[in-house]
Amino acid sequence: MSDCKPEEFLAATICRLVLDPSAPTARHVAVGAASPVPAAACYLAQKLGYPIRLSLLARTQGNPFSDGTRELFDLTGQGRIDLFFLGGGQIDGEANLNLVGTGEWPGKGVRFPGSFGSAFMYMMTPRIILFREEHSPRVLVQKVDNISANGVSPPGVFRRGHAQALVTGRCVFRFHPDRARFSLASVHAGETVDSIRAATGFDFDVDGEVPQTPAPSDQELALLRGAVCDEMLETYPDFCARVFGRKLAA
Amino acid sequence: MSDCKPEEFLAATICRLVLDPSAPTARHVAVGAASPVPAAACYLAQKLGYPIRLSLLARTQGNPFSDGTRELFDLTGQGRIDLFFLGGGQIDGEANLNLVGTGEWPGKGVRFPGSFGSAFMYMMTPRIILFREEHSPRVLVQKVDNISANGVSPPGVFRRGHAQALVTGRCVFRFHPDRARFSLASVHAGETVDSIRAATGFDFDVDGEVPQTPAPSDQELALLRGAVCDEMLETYPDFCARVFGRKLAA
Amino acid sequence: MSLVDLESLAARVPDGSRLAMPPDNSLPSVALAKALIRRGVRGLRLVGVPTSGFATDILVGAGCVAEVETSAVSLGEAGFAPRFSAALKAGEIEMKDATCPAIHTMLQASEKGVPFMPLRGIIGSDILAHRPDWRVMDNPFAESGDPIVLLPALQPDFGVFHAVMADAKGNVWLGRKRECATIAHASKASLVTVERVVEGDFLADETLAPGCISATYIDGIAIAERGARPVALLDEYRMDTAYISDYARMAKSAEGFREWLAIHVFETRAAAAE
Amino acid sequence: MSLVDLESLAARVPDGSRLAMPPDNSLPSVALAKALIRRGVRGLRLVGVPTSGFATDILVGAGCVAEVETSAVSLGEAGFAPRFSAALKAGEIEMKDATCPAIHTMLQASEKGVPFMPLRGIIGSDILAHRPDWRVMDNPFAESGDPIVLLPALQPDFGVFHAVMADAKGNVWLGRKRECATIAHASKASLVTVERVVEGDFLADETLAPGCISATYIDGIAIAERGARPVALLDEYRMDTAYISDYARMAKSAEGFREWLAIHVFETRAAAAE
Repeated sequence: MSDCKPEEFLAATICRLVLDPSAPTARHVAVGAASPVPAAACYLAQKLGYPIRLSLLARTQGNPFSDGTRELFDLTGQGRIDLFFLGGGQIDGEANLNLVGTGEWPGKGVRFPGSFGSAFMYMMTPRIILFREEHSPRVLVQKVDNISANGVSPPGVFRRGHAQALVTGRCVFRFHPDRARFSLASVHAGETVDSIRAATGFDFDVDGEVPQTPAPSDQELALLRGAVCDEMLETYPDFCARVFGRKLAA
Repeated sequence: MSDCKPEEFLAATICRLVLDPSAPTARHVAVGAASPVPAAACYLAQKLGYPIRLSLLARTQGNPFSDGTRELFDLTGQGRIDLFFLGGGQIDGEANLNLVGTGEWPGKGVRFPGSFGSAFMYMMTPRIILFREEHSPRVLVQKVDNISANGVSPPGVFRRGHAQALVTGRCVFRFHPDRARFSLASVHAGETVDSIRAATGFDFDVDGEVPQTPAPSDQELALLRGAVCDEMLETYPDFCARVFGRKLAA
Repeated sequence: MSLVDLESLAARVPDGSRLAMPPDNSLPSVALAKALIRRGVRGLRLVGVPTSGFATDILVGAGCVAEVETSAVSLGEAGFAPRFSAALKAGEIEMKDATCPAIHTMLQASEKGVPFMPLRGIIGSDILAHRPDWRVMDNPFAESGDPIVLLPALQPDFGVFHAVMADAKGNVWLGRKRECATIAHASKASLVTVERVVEGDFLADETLAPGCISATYIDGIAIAERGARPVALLDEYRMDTAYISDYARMAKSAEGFREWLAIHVFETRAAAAE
Repeated sequence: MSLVDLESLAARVPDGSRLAMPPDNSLPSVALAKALIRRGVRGLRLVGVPTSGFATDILVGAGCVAEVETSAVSLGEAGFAPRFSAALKAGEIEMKDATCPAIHTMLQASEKGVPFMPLRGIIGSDILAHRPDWRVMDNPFAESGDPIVLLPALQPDFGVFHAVMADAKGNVWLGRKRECATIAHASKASLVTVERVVEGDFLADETLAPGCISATYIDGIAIAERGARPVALLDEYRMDTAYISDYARMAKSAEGFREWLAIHVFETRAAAAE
């Protein structure tokens, strides 16, 4: 498995979270623009035989929606999207996301692009998987400078769900909305609890022995490089070229 | 003019109200389903050279809207519809309309089809022309049994306009929202103030000498039977056959 | 893609379901209404979007309906809806009168996942007085008092309509009749009849996509040729005015309606099964 | 049908106007944005529906913009929007951050002619804390406390977008990009560039009508071939990623951006006029 690319590893890891039998079934998953790894994870789940409906916002051709860019949010409002992916320029220990920028509002330090639909999607989707490949104290902070979308809500505020997990290039955290804290679920090969602590700006819980994140199986790798790549070639040509070494036929 | 049909007479009469220079200009007029006389009036205004945009809800083919049946109401909400036509199973002296039915709510006496969009359109359109060919104490009542749409609103209630006039088979009434009463504007040939009083269930004002409603001019009649009928043949074949004696070529 | 036969589609509708349907100037599934009569469904709560027509009248006449929520019930040029009027007078159905944009708005609230939406107008109409589920509040964005109606979200159990065609993925195409998209978005499930099923994926076709409703919202499809009849289907076929006039005449009496049912709802089926 | 040339269309936009525009995954009129730069418009208040992209960055860089209301500004794969970021840091523009469905909702309120609309979510986000024009109220339909955000209607002065084609009646067709229809419905006026003008009436064609915006909403049309470029136009042409990367590189500095402007906004025009 030494030739497994980080993106393949992360896609397989996310796929397992998507299929987590302890979580409510993900029948319809939406994947935002510029998210090839989550997209690969969902295609992998499909190719493993799970009947997941997948709506890729990045697709300009064969786009899944016919009611404009509003439809994803309406669909989510209706409760028809079971799982969505979010990231953040900063993510803190209470799972708050900052997509606006650092420093004073509205990002007088480093301005990030903006909140997109996060302030809505985070609260209206039953399950959210957070994904940010960079795992550093710069990104995973004790407290975000600005909250684009909040990790937990006070009682009485309508909210369908929370972060299920945070996947980074170093580990998988589980989120516990009851105590608004992450716990370390698994560390990727080469990492330890201490190396994770050193790379993480926020406090997190460690409950007993922390396992290593399993590598993709041969079947998973074969599917990623074959059937998953086939699906993604048109929408993510650069990603497919870089990760799977394949190009769209002219 | 003895061969002028009642529908032609009424269409020309309504056309003059549409073009009334004392009223705000009607740039966009909508005409509900099953309203061939108002439709003919609006086409006549167009053929007389006035640049009126006309949206006919009755058209199943070449329907003016592309956002479903909601679009007329949205368009009106936006303030883009200047003039609309309404009628009623009962109309009373305060210009209240009853399209629901007689007797106890919801029409335990005679049930009419229902209010359609009247409770919204009557308040959100700057100008409404009321049209009901039957002029009898049964239809023009002192007080409607049920209010589908109210003729006037208390101060503070958002309302863009009121009835401009009520056109019947016997006369034209003007409506005065300030005093919530009709006045007799003109009587059709053969009618008098007394004959109108006898046929009307509500009290109305008579200010001085009441003129006779002018008959259509030769030009108006020629346009109605020619260019207006051409426009209407497809949408109102029965009306065109009956009134103009013309049928759609097979 | 969940293609079933028409009778199986009707079998999915439990007694007491709330069904949203477009009227005769849109795309009602008259075929499914007839199948529901054959299945003997009871206690339906019909929502006319935004009004009701032929399909509602036959369902009411056949005793399938407990409640009608709509802005009008009419057979258009053929006049008042006879079985609806008779049932209303006899107290056999509950009537919830609305006004067209209010129906659209209540469905839009469900489409958007919000508990209510405001709408202008209506204040002063007796419709409001008879809708305890509608509220009036002061617009909080106005300087001074500005009463406005708030309408609750309406989520039908089933959206029911007829479309021109379905594709291999279970998407349906019905052109500009976008009220059917709102019905599908707002309803828990949608059951659709179509003229035909074709290959391909409408959503991958830039010309067809805008008039398409995604399979995401569609829970069952049955082929029913001329399934809107006697109502028109876009440019595919026109309204059969003779059929409707004939119905309006026969349905004036309960006996006439039963005769009509025997010929047009039950016999057709028997004949087709031979 | 109001067909004018591109520069005349730009001339209709007074300084200080509020303009609603779709981002790079929809149908921005980059051609009109460039014409607005050439016209030297100042003080624009841009609304990104629901986010902003290339056209916003060049308008900001050229000093045309006073305010940006949007949910994100990005060049997609080419990274952050360089002139927007620089102007924000320099305090040259006011920023009103929103979240995507809130932008849609504020336009839908205008589309519907209501003063506000509710939206779920947002409570707890700093976006809300920085939007004094947004309110939280208790859902009056709930049994117990249920706070919900109310968003005010947003009515832009102009909707600006690019469509595939216009017909002889002034209707425009842009397929499934229905956010542009909402923009047109919500705005006081809409200015549209198109690839071409064709005969006929899209609204009379059942296949084209669903992807059409009626001339009712369209106040000016100019032909601008490849008018969305470098952004994609449905299946007509793809995104020119090299052009955007080139821009992202040059626009890192104010000098580089001025050079880019000279070549791609002013020179093109001079060349075309020869």
